[in-house]
Amino acid sequence: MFFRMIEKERLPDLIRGLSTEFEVVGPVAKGDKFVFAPIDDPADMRLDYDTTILPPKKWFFPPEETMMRFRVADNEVVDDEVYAPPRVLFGLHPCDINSLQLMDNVFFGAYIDPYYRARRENTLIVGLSCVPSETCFCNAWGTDEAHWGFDIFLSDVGDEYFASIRSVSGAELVDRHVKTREITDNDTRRFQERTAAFKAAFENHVDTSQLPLLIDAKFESPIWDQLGEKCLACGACSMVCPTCYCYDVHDELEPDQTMGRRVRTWDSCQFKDFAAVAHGQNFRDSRASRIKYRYYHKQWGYLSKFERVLCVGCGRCSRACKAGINPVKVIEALQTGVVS
Amino acid sequence: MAPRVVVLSLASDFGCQVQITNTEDHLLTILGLIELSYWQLASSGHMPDEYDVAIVEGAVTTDEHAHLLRDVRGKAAVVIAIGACATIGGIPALAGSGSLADRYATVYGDGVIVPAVRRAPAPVDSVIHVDYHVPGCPIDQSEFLRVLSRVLLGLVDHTPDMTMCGSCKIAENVCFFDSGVGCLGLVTRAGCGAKCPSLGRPCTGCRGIAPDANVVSALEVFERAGGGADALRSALDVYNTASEVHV
Amino acid sequence: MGGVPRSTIAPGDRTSAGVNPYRPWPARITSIIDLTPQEKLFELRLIDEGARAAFDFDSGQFVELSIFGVGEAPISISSAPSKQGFIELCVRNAGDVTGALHRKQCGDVVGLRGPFGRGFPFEEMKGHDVLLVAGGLGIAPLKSLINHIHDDRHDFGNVTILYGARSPAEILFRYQFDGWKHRDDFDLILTVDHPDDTWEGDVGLVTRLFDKIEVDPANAFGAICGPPVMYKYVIAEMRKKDMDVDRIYVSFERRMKCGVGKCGHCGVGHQYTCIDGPVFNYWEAMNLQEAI
Amino acid sequence: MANLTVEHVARIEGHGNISVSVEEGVVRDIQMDVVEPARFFESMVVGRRFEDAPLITSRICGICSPNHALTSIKAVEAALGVEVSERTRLLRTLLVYGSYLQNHATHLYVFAAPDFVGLPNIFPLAQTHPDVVGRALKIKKLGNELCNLVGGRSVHPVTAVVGGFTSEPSSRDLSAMRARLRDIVGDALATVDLFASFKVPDFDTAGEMLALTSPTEYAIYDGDVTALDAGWTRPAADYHDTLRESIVGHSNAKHSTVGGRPFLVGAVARMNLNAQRLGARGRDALEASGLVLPTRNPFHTHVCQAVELVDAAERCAGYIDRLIGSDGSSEPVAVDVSAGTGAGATEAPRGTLYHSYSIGDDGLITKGDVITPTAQNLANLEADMRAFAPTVADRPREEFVLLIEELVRSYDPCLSCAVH
Ligand SMILES: Cc1cc2nc3c(=O)[nH]c(=O)nc-3n(C[C@H](O)[C@H](O)[C@H](O)COP(=O)(O)OP(=O)(O)OC[C@H]3O[C@@H](n4cnc5c(N)ncnc54)[C@H](O)[C@@H]3O)c2cc1C
Ligand code: SF4
Ligand code: SF4
Ligand code: SF4
Repeated sequence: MFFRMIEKERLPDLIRGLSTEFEVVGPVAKGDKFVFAPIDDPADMRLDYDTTILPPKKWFFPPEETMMRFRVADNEVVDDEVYAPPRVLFGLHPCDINSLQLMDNVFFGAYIDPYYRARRENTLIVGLSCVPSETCFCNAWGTDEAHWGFDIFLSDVGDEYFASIRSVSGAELVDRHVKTREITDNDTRRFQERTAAFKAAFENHVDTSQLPLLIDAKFESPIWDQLGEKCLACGACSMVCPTCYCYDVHDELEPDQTMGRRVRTWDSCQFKDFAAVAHGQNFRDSRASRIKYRYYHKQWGYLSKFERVLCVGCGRCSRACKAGINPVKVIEALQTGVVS
Repeated sequence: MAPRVVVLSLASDFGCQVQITNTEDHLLTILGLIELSYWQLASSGHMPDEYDVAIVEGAVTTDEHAHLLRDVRGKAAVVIAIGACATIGGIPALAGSGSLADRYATVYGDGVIVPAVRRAPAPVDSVIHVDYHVPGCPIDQSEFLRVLSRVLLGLVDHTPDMTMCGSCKIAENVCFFDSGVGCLGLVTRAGCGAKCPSLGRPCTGCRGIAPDANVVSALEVFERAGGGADALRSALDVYNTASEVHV
Repeated sequence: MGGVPRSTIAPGDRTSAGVNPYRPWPARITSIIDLTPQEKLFELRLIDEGARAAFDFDSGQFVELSIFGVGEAPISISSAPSKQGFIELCVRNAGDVTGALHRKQCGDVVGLRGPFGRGFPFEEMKGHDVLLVAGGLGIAPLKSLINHIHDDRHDFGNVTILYGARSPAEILFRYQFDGWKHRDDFDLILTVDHPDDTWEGDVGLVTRLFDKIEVDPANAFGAICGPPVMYKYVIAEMRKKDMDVDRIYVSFERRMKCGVGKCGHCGVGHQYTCIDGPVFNYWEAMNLQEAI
Repeated sequence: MANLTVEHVARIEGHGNISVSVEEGVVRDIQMDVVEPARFFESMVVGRRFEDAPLITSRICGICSPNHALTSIKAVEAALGVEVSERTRLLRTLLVYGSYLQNHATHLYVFAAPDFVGLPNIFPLAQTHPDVVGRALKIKKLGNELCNLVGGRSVHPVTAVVGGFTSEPSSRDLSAMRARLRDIVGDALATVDLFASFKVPDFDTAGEMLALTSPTEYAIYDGDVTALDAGWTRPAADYHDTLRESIVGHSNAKHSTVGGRPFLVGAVARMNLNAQRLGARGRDALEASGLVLPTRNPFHTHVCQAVELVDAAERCAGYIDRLIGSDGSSEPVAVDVSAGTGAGATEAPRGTLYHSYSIGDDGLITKGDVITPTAQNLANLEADMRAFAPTVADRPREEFVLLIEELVRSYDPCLSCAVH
């Protein structure tokens, strides 16, 4: 990795430069919230955003995507190519950068998902430092820092960005499109100060000690029933979660019924039919069992395979859940036995 | 052999039938897959004695409607209910609360006698078994085409059972509750892609209460941030008067 | 995905980067046998010769059967790995895909992906006694194992098969089992819940049959497949016979959309049925919350 | 000929029967029985919040729902004293025109055209005259898409609410729409040619004709009511004083009269009263059609609707110019709730539509009233049937029935609207 300083005023140069080679996607305002959207004008980019409604996963694993097109008559695939335009995701916070690595474990792994892979390989990531909001708790998982998984990372140190450059492409792009200078000792000191201030700014301090064991041990706890009573079973938490990857697959025929497409769409383990099988059997019929499964899988199921918890503390689910259920509360309930 | 299809309407505004004609790009293709035996809105001709598929729009508001439906059920292998009126009672059912005589008086003046055949408005499946449902007020063309495709393939009805908020998130809408406005998406059956919230308007519940909805918890949410529990109850009346809500 | 010529890679290839694991391989239905009103036995052959030659599986593994326009369903392979060039699927008409398959005819083309998952530990079982317990459609994957053992019979000790069905008419593969009734290298006991006039065999739950059998706990492997409610009771019987928890194997059915560990539907406890199972040993299963 | 009934007249919106009573070979009476059961919209809105009125009453009719929604909104706004922006008015006008394009195309090609070519429906024409069917679907689709663009949905628009719009189309989408509107003018002109070429019965109605008029434009979204024969012009809001509604035994729909006379609303009335305010292309089309105004022939509805298609396409492109050129807002304006009563009127594709409401201090509706174009037309339609039937009574029974049906269809009636 190497480092450069970029004057804030010059950042639009970089964005404009990237736009000549890539589709640039960054945070823009939607009402009083933010979303990641293609950027036409660098001025639209809201680098002061707290978090977005949907995480960046939609740029790799869209809410709905055609896996293949087929012909009914002979049951043949006519096309399963993935179109993945060269793209830059600009302004990702550390939690989101980390979330993509958790997704990678799933979509690469034993069988490689060609759709996810094509987009992942064609997308550069430009990270951006942030300020914790009242829903953030990435500090609990160590996902408040991104050490890899980006091409360029911009840390805001006042009138300049302290840019960490991870990849060859990142280095070339910085060289090509924006004026930079070498870092000095003073710059690294400013960087350290920023980091310390950031860490000190968290309101949430979640005790995650022995959480995987705790959640396994408390499988029969009444807290799950209490949470199940509140849960709206709407699946909003899963949709907004940068680390939720479950999907459904269905076929859709064109009106003439001769050709069609196999489509995958985001799904949620909070939906009642998620674990239903034929003959009326449903392995997770109750809301309580489903909400329990969501946490069980995130805190222990995934961890049992990849040694990481499947949550980056981005707080999106806390914002999305109208019933007021969120990991901070659930972890607290696991520890105290009381749902607040 | 192409299935013989009839299109019928009970108490409705014909909007869902209009939506079928609004599949312009595909209308002729669809008509090529079926044998259209009766469609009063679009074609002259009489209701035939034999047919395979009956598409029914509208709520049941008279005994004649009920008789017609029983007759249809006896003849058709497949019955498809389209639209809020047919699937949940919809807006016609809003007239189901209170006294019919008063409503006659309001509309026609005092002294008008309620015809004996009138009944409280109700969805089609309150009278006969319905094989496929296309909810919504009006129906969405592409959903109708999907259901029709399932009918032609002999697949089972597959109306989504979850509520709207998941798809609303996918549409990246700012939730109405965040600004203290109630939205029925919390309890309404998904499948429209959260059409109304995406257009800046809270969901009005035209697809009916989702089987998986947690109405009790939704009431609390309305109490906290959506204009009170009564706002939920009153909003639900618009389309869902004929539905039993377990609160 | 483009790039790799399709016939040089096996359908179940996990590693080749050019393979789209979701893309079904066309397979022709070469025979259909009506077993019961709800179940049919389909013989399928992959159309691509290279793929057919490379198709290799273990008993207990499954394929994703694909009918475009309808969808996919995970189905256990019923034939034995020792029989090459085709596979058999014993399928109950339970909904969309299975229903559409039931409407297909000999010569029609469907799609296959797989084989997927972890099957029974055939090699480990060698040299041991094997006790196989099936309930209803659970015989489908076990039949693959039974036939495989049959083809390698001298490598195994005592082989006992307990199979319970609802009624005599619902006994699957009866033509084969009737033929085996009098063999002395297989102990086969059939039971039904609802006997008819012709039924001379046992009546009642499959667990009842445990009184009739001898098990050498030091030597025996168990394999169970059936409806979810069955496992607890059968395992209890096996434990009564002192069989080792890690020599009892169970095969689970869960909802699945991908078969390759991504879609999340088949989660059972902290594992996925599709890649970690569907066959688990009982020690693993005991550690899977909500599994049994 | 004996008494006869035609049950569930085809290719009209809603359920209605025609009954003809014949005595000694002479047509004695002829009635339009509207069998559509009452749906009580006027009573359903009572007790509900004013915002719900457009949502609920737009379900009176799925064919011209944008009109019901907007008329209801206008009535609520009148009751509460809400003033909307110019931009909102422009968008609303576009929405009405979207409904015109789709309704007229449907009425002309799907409902009426089969009569002229002797077919039960339009679909067989897809094989023999693909250009005609293609044109029909193209115009209809553009109408729907204009509604989708502005209203979010063509049947029961979503975005139009009391005070403004909850969401607006982007300029990019608007200019794409403008290009397509310009492109459709040719198809609309071809429609005028086609319907001008069809021979229609020579028949004049005796009824009065009413339509909204405005000094500045071909009145669609707003205007006063003008009577062609009587010559007066009155505020639309006074419709209670102008129109008399009465209940008739054989029909679930009420009948209306003006000054004791039945009257006609719809394209013929509009054209008679507004032709001088057609746009350039519309005027050319009217001239090319050979139609001489004023006309009293209800069968001329078709040509008048076709001319309106041309005018709509041209006019909408102009409205879009204005929208793109100005930067006002259509965001719903804040509403101060205080008790009031108000009425609204628009020209629906089938004629003038009125809504009125009384609203209490609590924002709840205490009274609602709706008069639909078809309800206004029914009395005149029956009078026309009575006058027309004897002139064709000598025809073979089937032809006789068809001609009566054609007269009914020329009114483009919407019976479920009429019984609301
Ligand atoms: C590892 C494995 C092996 C199996 N082996 C066999 C076999 O050998 N023979 C056999 O007949 N069946 C087998 N099944 C069950 C079979 O997969 C289901 O019956 C089938 O998926 C139903 O699909 P469908 O499209 O026909 O029904 P659908 O119309 O999709 O569904 C009918 C019902 O099944 C549920 N369902 C949907 N998808 C699945 C799914 N993927 N898995 C389970 N239930 C689902 C639905 O909730 C619904 O209630 C196996 C299942 C698994 C997981
Ligand atoms: S579980 Fe919640 S906090 Fe954790 S990553 Fe998902 S959305 Fe963010
Ligand atoms: S706006 Fe409505 S549908 Fe959307 S998330 Fe909020 S409650 Fe759900
Ligand atoms: S958002 Fe609600 S009201 Fe709107 S279409 Fe969907 S279900 Fe109907």
